[in-house]
Amino acid sequence: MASPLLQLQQLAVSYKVGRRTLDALRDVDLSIDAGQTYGLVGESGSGKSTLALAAMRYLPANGFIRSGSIMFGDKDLAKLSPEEMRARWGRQIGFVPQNPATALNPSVRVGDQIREALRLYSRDESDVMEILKQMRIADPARVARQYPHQLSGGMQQRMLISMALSGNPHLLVLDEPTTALDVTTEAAILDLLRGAQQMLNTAMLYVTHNLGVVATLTDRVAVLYAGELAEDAPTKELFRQPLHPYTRGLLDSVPRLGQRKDVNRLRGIVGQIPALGETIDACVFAPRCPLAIEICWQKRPTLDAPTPDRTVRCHRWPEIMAGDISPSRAVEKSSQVTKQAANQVLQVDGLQVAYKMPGGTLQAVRGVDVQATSGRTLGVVGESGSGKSSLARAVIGLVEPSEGKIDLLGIQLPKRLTRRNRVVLSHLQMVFQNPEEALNPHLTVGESLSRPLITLRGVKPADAKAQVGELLAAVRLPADYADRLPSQLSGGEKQRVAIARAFASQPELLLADEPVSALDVSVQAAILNLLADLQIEHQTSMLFIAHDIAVVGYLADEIAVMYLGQIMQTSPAETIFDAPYHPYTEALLSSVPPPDPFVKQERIRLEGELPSAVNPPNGCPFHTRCPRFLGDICVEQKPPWRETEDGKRIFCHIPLEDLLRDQTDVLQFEGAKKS
Amino acid sequence: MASAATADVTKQSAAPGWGQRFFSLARTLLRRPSHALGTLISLLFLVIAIIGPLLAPYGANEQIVADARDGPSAAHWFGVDTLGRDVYSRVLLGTRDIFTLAGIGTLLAVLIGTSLGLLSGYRGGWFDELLMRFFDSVLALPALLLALLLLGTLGPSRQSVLFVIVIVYIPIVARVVRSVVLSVKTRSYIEAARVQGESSARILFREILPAVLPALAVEAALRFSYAIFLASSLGFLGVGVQPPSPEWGLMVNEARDAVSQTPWALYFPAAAISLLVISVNLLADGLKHVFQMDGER
Amino acid sequence: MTAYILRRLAFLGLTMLLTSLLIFVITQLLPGDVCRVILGREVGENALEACRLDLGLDQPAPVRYFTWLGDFLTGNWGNSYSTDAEIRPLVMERLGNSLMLAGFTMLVGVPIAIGLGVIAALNEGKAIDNGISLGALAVVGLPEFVTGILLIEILAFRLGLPANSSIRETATFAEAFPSLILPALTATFVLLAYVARLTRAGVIEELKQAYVRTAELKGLPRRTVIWRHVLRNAMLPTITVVAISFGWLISGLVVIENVFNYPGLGRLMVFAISRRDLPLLQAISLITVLGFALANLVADLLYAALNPRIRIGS
Amino acid sequence: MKTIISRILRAFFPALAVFALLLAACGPSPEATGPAGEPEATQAEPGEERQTGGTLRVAFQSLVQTDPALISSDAEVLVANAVYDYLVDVDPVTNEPTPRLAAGWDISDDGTSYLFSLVEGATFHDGSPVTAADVVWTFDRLRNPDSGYATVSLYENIVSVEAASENEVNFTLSSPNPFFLYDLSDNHALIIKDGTTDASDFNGSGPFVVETYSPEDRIVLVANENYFVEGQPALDHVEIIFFAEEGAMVDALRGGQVDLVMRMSTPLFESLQDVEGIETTFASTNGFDLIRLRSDREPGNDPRIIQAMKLATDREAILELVQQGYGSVGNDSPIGPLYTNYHDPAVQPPARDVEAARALLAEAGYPDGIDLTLHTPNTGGRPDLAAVLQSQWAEAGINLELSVEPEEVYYGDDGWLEVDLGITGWGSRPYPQFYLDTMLVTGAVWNESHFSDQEFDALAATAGGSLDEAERADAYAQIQALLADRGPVIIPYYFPVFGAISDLFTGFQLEAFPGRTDLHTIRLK
Repeated sequence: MASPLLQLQQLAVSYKVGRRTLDALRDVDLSIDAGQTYGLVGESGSGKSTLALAAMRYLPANGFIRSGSIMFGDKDLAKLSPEEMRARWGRQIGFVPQNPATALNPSVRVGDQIREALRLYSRDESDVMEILKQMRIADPARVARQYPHQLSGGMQQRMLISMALSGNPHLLVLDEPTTALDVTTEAAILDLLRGAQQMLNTAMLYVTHNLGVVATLTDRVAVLYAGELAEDAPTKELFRQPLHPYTRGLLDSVPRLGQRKDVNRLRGIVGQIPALGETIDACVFAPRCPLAIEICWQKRPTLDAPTPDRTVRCHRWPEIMAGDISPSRAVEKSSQVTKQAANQVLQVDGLQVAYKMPGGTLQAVRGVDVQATSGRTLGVVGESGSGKSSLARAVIGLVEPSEGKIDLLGIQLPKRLTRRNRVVLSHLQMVFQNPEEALNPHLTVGESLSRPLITLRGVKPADAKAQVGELLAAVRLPADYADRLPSQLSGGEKQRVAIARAFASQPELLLADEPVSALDVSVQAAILNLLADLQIEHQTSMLFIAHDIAVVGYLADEIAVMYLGQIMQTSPAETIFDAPYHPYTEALLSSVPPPDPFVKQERIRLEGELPSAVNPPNGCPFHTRCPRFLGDICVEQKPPWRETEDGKRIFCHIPLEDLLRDQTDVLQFEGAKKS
Repeated sequence: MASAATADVTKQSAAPGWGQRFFSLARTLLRRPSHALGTLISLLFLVIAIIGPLLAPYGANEQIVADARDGPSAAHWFGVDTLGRDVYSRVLLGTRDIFTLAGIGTLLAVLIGTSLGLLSGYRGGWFDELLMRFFDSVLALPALLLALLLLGTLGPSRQSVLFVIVIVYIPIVARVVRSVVLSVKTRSYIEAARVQGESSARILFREILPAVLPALAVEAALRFSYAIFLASSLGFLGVGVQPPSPEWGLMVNEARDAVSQTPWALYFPAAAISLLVISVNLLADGLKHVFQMDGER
Repeated sequence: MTAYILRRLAFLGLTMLLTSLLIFVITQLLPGDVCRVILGREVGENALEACRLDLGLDQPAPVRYFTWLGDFLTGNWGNSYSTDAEIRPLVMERLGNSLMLAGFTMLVGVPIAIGLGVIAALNEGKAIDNGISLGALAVVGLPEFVTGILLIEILAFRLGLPANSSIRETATFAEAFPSLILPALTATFVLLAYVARLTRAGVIEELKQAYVRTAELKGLPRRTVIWRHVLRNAMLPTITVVAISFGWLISGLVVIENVFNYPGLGRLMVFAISRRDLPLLQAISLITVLGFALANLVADLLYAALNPRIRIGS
Repeated sequence: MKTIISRILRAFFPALAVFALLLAACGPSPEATGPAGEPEATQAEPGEERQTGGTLRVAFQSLVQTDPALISSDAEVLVANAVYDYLVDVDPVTNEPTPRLAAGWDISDDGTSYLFSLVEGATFHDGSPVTAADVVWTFDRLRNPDSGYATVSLYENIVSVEAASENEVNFTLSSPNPFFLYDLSDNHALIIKDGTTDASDFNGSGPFVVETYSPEDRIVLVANENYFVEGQPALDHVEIIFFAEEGAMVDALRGGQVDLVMRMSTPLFESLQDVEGIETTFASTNGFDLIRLRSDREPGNDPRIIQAMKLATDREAILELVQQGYGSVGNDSPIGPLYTNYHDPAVQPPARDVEAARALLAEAGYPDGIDLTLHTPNTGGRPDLAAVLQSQWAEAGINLELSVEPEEVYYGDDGWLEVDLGITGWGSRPYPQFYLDTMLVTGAVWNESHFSDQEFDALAATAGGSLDEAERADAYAQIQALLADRGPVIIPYYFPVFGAISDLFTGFQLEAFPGRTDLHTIRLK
């Protein structure tokens, strides 16, 4: 076997913060072969970005390599001069960054930015068109003349990839390149990378937190935890039998497509990742590990090789490998309350939301009807720009709808928030997306929680304190958290407090706007379960908004798919993955990378860009990109609602029989894994 | 990753009290020598402003005929001016003048500007539009021009200078506050407060105001340093505080004719202005650092 | 872009209108009866009446405001009360002088300031940065009148540079040049510190941007990264800073012109105030404001022209 | 309604108006030093071009008025004196009236008729000759009661001005006036062309012609090639550059951007003492700053209050601090040592006695001291004087609050005539009578102290009307004694005026009223 392309040996990287030296990576061994696609997964704070940058010897000013080596070919990058590194960047190691919107120079045309690279690598500048065509850009000449802000996120990322590939590097380092993108765009980018990899035989170090991407793209995966390599294995082996409890925990945290809260609970991982510099001289995962035994707390495990091509850093891998113990956490028993008769809580009719903009009126929601019933969850799924958040904000009253009617418990709500009385306010509460913004950083948790008690429930301030304790307990937080400031809480804890606050007024309807999208998967699972439990307990109706169809599928009872301000399809959660679908749902499902390398997936890709909501298409809003475009009827006429036997409603001109004939289930599970 | 590396790594079990938070901020402020120096000198001047009369060996207008025009000596550290007044005493006593003018002026401007900025930013709509257009038109006048116009109307006096500082700085403070409010009011916790039916007053003062305070502290320090400048420039132009007040700008103006005779009477108050302005600027820099607003302009 | 320019122009017009109203109100509040000021206290009621009629003071304030504004816009600025001279040529000549001083200052000061700011930023935290930053801060603390007096003491009397900057109307720039040196130097000091500090902050901010990493990791030489990528973007806000400092210079020049007896708009303004010369004062104020506003407009347009995010909407 | 002139003057420059109106001619300046030499140097060869040339750059305040009838400030008078001619001038050295446009004069025995003959060859800048008609026009304009000019009251006793011939003018007075020739030399009495109503076109007959005038910046004069005095002016160009501040003027002088500065503060004058290339000069004057207390109402209607103030004042210290010793100590009367014929050095106000002052105050009903506001304009040494008084009087229990106002505001709003306690600056005058008539006699125009004393009024009338020199001198002596004893004013000092000129020039003779300094006698060395 030829020597690896990149080999990290006992690599340790630290940051200097003030007078302290904080270890970001410890003793990382890793090697990538030429042409290999290597996935690097981990939650935030695991050190994966540091590893990506260290592999290129490009660390922030306060970061430095403490020990170990970075062998690239026969050179140790850790020992090269800045000039020698500069000569390798671009030519031998390419880089694709995380956020394409800020990674391009905003005041230089993208074509010029690529040409600059070509010139540097002594290539012909006219290759630009060729390169852009390889990126499957329809009109390369026009795109090359544009500035970054004129391009969509997907196009921007294409530019960065073409730039990174223009030097024909042996290794491409990608740092979460699709995290900021919508799934349909992500799918296209992943296709591109696959194609480029095959054509150029470039090795890739692909850093991501998304197990789905890893499962579908990579040959081999390394799992990083708290700066240490937990496990490293060929992708399929890792998914088939993870040897490290952390890997197992990660896999158990991610809802698989079709997984449901009431059938198969997500397990998640308790606790949280240690902060930088907080590591113990033992197994770093011991505090969260369901299998931790005495030795785990005393001795740091060594990096062992159970088989020639995988490594793991765990004391108990032999037992796990042998199947003697299961690293899966025991499932919390959900508090099953007998289901009461569902009565309708929310009825939205013909809702329209528009925002005045300098260039015209942005029509965010264009006539949406939805219903929500007590004790049940309506999931709304859609990509950015679909209007799903505006829908929630209009219902709660944070934006005033321009048209439409919102009834709560059969009573029409005033559109303006200030016109709604306390009773209405207490019936409607919301959990927001960003836990960092969810709580006022200047108020203690107790203060934040006592406010709705006082304002909406009329609790006397003196009595509020006791009830705050109950609220905290309900979201599984200790009572002494009441005295903490938000800065002393982790993201998941903040979101728990936000949920407690929303439930404080005992609302009839809870709106949850992407409540878990900013959280790490291990935390996400716990929050989703918490929401499910509280809902059952209070028989609250919930409007759950998310971009992740797997998450929605897990939590919701009904699912509405939105596109460009309109609902394309509604269906019971159980049947969302079964044909027939609305063509958009079909494309969406075929774009989501399943966190399971054994799943086979139809490949349907959307062409073109999302139309502007200022000037949305007539007829069917999806007609400009629809892979099953029928013809003029789609352009000219609003589609009818078609109802299927399994309870779906599909907003499409294509007759159901045609859909049933042409569509098969997008996801095919190997064996009978579908639960 | 760099941001992760600088993240707060200490998680305490209970919320620190205000006193504790103040001391932790103060520690950060004093960590860099330049910030510490600026803070300490500013504080020193503040102390002098308060207890100056106790320290000054002579009165502000006390004339020692025999020593008139004497240079710095043990008896008169900063020398004596042409009217036989002890420059050291005058500089000490003038500190109070500057602090009452620039300090109280800034304080009032900050109070009023903050209220207007909060209201304008939070309410939005026609009120915001109207106020901002009005402030735009005020800010279209360079500060000194506006000051001169107003002083022409009001006549030169201590109160006029105070008024001018307040008027000139209200729009600036209000704008800073408003911009912070605009960025804060869309945060989830404010929206959460709204959907919980909190009153506007509580949202403004309990929820938004704390977020404005860091920017306000920095802005107040900067405004203070500019106010010192403005007050002393007006004094220098002879349209500000009137003699025989020991206001530093006025002292420079008065000593200007006699610069070759009694240069100390000019250079000491000039140095005092510079020292105070530089110190306050350093303090502002330090505050920016403390509140992690380093990159902002 | 056209829409942008039109919007900016409309905005400028609105601001100017409001500001002119403000100036009008303030000047109308100046103490004393204008006619008393012109004619003195011993004049009879008849003469006062005639004077008021003549000046249109019998009209209600809004009418007077619009008359005044209309006259101003049509170039009829009237005569100064105190010198009886025609205001427009007087103000225009002084404006020219002030602009010459401001322009010269910016020509010299801005490139140096930007240079220092960039050097400091690129060496952030090092000795050279600390030196520049501290030096800038020290200069920030010096009021213009102190700098001016010091420069006169040090340079004028020792090196023989003109301490008085009175220049002849007919003087060419070459003739006027020596007189400009000291006031321009004084103004430069102030400007230098201000612009250098802001440039430094801008460049440091820009250096943190993700696209810089992209450029570096392309393997571009450091020089190219700085010039083609960092400075190109860092200079955008600097343009605004420079324009703002132009307005700021107008303020600063009042003091400097008085220290150096430079026949500019600022000196004329102090003169007009001390003489209660309302029409002159109004004209100067409006012109100053207009200049200030135009500088800001130019900066905005330049910023927009250089910044594709504004020039070409997405 | 009095005079337009004083309206306008006082509206804009009240202090200067006071300064100027009180001045009819130059005060005597026996102590004057400087490179005066022979100002009348006329070595020019007959019929030849003037052999000297050069440009003199003068730093001065800016002009406001250019019509001779309206001028008041030093700068305005300086320009007018260079562009126009007086009929009669006053010799700066002897303080005697001397001819200018008048070649000579005859006075009738009863002192009511004056016949002037005009010099040969004098022409206006437009080329027309100066005739008797121009003189008649000039004085009729100045004394026209409808004009409102400041000179109307001055020339009240002129019955008629008539042209006796082309070259002769006759003035007829209603009563004898011992100071009439001085009155004719009043700052405003510059001869303008017959028919001129708006004298802003600078069409004088004087030694210099206005080349360009840019308001608030400078005025450029060129030599009048046809000036009737041979060899004058000696300079080719005079450029008067306007400054707002004296400090800037002196900076410019030191920096070589101007050649002549004629009004500066004492510290500035001191700063020029050892500067190479600059010659300094000063002239004693009868100008003074006075502190006056209104005597017609509380608390000044009790004479013990002003007495206490006099006792609390240390005049020597004031002269030392405010004037740095330049000038002379005042004796509370406007008749200063410059009027050698009239000043009585024996008259002295009471020496400083703080205890006596306290006792007087207590007697007057202020045992714990008295609180007063002292109003002062913000110009000259007056704020300094106020500051020093505040400190001195505090020891005697007179606690002053200072109100320093811009000169324009203080004099403009008539505040100076209204307030109880104020400081006023009075300019130097060639003879003392006007101080009495305008400041102190009952009902005088600027009787700021509202003083009314029959004995004083009688003495003042005697001094102003008598043609008998001895009788006048006696009356003035009594007046000084009276004022030192019970006058409503404190005059702590008489100030000098200062001048400085580049040593490239000679022939500079600084006048007590600096504006009356002749530029046409200055020449390059």
